[in-house]
Amino acid sequence: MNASLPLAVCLPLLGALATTLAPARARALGLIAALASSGVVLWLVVGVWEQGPLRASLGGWSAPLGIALAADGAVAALLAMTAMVALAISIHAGGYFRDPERLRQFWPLWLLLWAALNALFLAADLFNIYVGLELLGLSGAALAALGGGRAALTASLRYLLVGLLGSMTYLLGVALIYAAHGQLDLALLGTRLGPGLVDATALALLSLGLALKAALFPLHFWLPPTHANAPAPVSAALSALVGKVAAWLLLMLWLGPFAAVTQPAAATLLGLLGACGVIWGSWRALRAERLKLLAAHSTVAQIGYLFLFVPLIQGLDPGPERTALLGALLLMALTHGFAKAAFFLAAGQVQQLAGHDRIDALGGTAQRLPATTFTLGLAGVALIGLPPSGSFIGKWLLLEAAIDQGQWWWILPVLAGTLLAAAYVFRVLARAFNQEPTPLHFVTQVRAELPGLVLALLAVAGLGLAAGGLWGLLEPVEIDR
Amino acid sequence: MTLLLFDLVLIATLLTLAVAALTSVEPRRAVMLFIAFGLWLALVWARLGAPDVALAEAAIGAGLGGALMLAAARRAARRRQRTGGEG
Amino acid sequence: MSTQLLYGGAGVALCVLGLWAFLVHRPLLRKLIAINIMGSGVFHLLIALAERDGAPPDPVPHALVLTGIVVAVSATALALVFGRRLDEQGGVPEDER
Amino acid sequence: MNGPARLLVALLAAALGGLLLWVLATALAARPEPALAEAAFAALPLTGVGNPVTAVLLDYRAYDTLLELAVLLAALLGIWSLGPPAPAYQRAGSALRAMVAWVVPLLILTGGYLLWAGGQVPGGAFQGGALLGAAGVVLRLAGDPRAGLPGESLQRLLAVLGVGAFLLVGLTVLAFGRDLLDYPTDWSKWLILAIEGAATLAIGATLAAAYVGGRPPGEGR
Repeated sequence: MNASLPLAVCLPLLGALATTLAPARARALGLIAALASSGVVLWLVVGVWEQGPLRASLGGWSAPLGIALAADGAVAALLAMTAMVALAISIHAGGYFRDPERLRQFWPLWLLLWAALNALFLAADLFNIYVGLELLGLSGAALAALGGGRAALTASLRYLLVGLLGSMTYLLGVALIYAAHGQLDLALLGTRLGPGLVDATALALLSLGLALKAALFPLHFWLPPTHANAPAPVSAALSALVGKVAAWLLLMLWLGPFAAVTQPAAATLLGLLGACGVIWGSWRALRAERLKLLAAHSTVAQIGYLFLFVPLIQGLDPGPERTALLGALLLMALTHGFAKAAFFLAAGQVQQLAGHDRIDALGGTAQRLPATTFTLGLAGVALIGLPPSGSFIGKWLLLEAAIDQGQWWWILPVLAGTLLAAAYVFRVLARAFNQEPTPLHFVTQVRAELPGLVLALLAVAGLGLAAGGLWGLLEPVEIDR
Repeated sequence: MTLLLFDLVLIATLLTLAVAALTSVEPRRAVMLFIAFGLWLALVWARLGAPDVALAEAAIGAGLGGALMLAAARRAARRRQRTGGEG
Repeated sequence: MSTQLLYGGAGVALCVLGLWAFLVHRPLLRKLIAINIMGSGVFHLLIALAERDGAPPDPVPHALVLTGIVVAVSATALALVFGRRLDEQGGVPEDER
Repeated sequence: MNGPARLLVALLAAALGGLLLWVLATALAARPEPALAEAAFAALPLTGVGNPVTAVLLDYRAYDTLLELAVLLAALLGIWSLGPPAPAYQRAGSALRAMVAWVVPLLILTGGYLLWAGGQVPGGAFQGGALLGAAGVVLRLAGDPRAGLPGESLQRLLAVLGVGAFLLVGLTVLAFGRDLLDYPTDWSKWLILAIEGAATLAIGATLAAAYVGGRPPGEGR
């Protein structure tokens, strides 16, 4: 029993209550809650590091009757990334929202979203995931609408409806599983699930629901308008964290409890959808006219990469090879989390300064916002996957495994995606440096610019150089709960 | 046998109400049918030995959900009258 | 034919009907009715699964459905306010998808 | 959506329905007996409540219910963030007002009864809260723009009451080295009733506020 698991959900919730109750002091209370939540995640990561996978039952009831929370190395790493990105967003939001009322509305919803993220990463119960997804969807849609404006409202409403459709589809899958097995706990289900029509249909429904929420191609249509029209800190959270948690749940189900149900053909299909997402998302990002729209399309591509790993991992037995691939997958997810959050925060900065975020009219941005432009560049390096970023190592291991296993065709989307990413990143940077840069101050607005810069540095240097530590966390671990 | 017949009537009515609610174009009519559907659903759940859920569905699903939708339907109907087009 | 299959089948039918209506209808209100009926179908399936031929029914699905009903009405309320706000900003929002 | 596409969707939905029916029949044919029901009934005496559904909602799976109340709060905060409410209807005539005068107390009393009775017989926080919310709806229909809700700060307090009570109890037992929400057996019944009471008020206030559909007066001005 480790109290850090339930606390990782309860502290952001507590913060949400405090900021709801005292809106006038929302910022101070919110920052305290953000720091406390991050501290608890640090405690959790240390616990996993020292003791291996942790599990906490809730309410004094063990599974199958009660609900449990579980954290292995992968979950600990994802929670840590979430905490760092969320902390940066929390600090940035103070500088971004000029209207104090908007900030007051932002805080409680944002902390509820954070609680939902932690709850979903820690979830070990099929129905509990449903409730977490609804909390994620509702708070996410409400946050995305904070920008005001008709476009933001329309996109958020669509996001809400798509989310509802996704969670109902997911719940139908849960009902089928309960009909066949009378259980909801993932660890117990892992021992009972097997090949067969019922389990396969249930997995298909669960996956469909989660794929809608993760914006896996071709269910990504709702993502670009939502992410491009939300306020920048919210876009950062939606792109870096919200899509990630749905994708992670999907991957976790496939590689964990439902591993016995999945067939190579189904895994190949998932990989194929991922490949389509990589190419389509990157292509649309290259054609995008606005900075935030570019970033949103690039998220579709980055989610796609994660699914390329499924056909490669699916057939592997537990062992160093599987651990290495899981590590690579995780490294891609973490790098993208940091980089995309940094990119959106920087894009928001540009938008606020210039009054727009049209890429063609970015000329001179580097001159006026050197730190922000540097952030965009660093994040771009991570999105392309240049060394020493974490995604370079991730892609490298992916390519190696594809060749080793004779599934060389997975190389093609990776190469295409990388080239397209290089093209869209350089397109932005070329525009930003359009005029001769003569920076006066490197950082112009500390609170708003520094968080993004730190995240971008983490994506490029931190993860690339500290990948060894990540492996240490994963070493005794398999996705297994 | 009579019990099965009773079940079949319950289910047939439920499905009919659902289809009617889903296919009516006029907003207020659709919402009314949705409320009727919710209340009938509560009845069916009471038959299935779930009185707790039946109470909640009648009060929350059909009652409050219906009240919320009725307010929206009234607006939609007003707009339809104004514009004369389809809403 | 067992009670579970009979009522569970009705749940599946409601679910598919709701899904169909959600996909083909554009006005927000009709979409919300559709998604609510789809949800009711899933709930109905769960309630049917709880039925145990004479023995007292399984309370776990009942509790899950109670949770689901509250979640569904919360989402409906939020979506309706979104719709009203769009409405006030002019145009015919219900044609938006 | 045009004709052929509609037809395609309908056909696909029908095919999906057929597949799901077949799957359901297969699943039910191979029904495993150890469903959760037996375990839920066996553990009932330890929870201090007699209604098994209440036991699942507030004890075995109380964490789900905690998150669900958070969903309700998120919806309300979202509604508030979207701006002021639509204008209420005009004041009702005297006949309606007279009816409201006895319908509302009746709803509130019944809500309270459902909450109290929910420990043993069907009923509980959700049903009770829904009736409180319904009382709010009736009041707003009768012309009270605030649906009988108090001022802004009290409304905020009511909105967080459910999650707050859960967290208070949950974190307190956690501090004593137990699991989150693992009530001591002797206290279980009363702690559950206290949480349910808070949740009833929160659900009622939130549903009524959602019906009002906008931020409470006084905010941001």
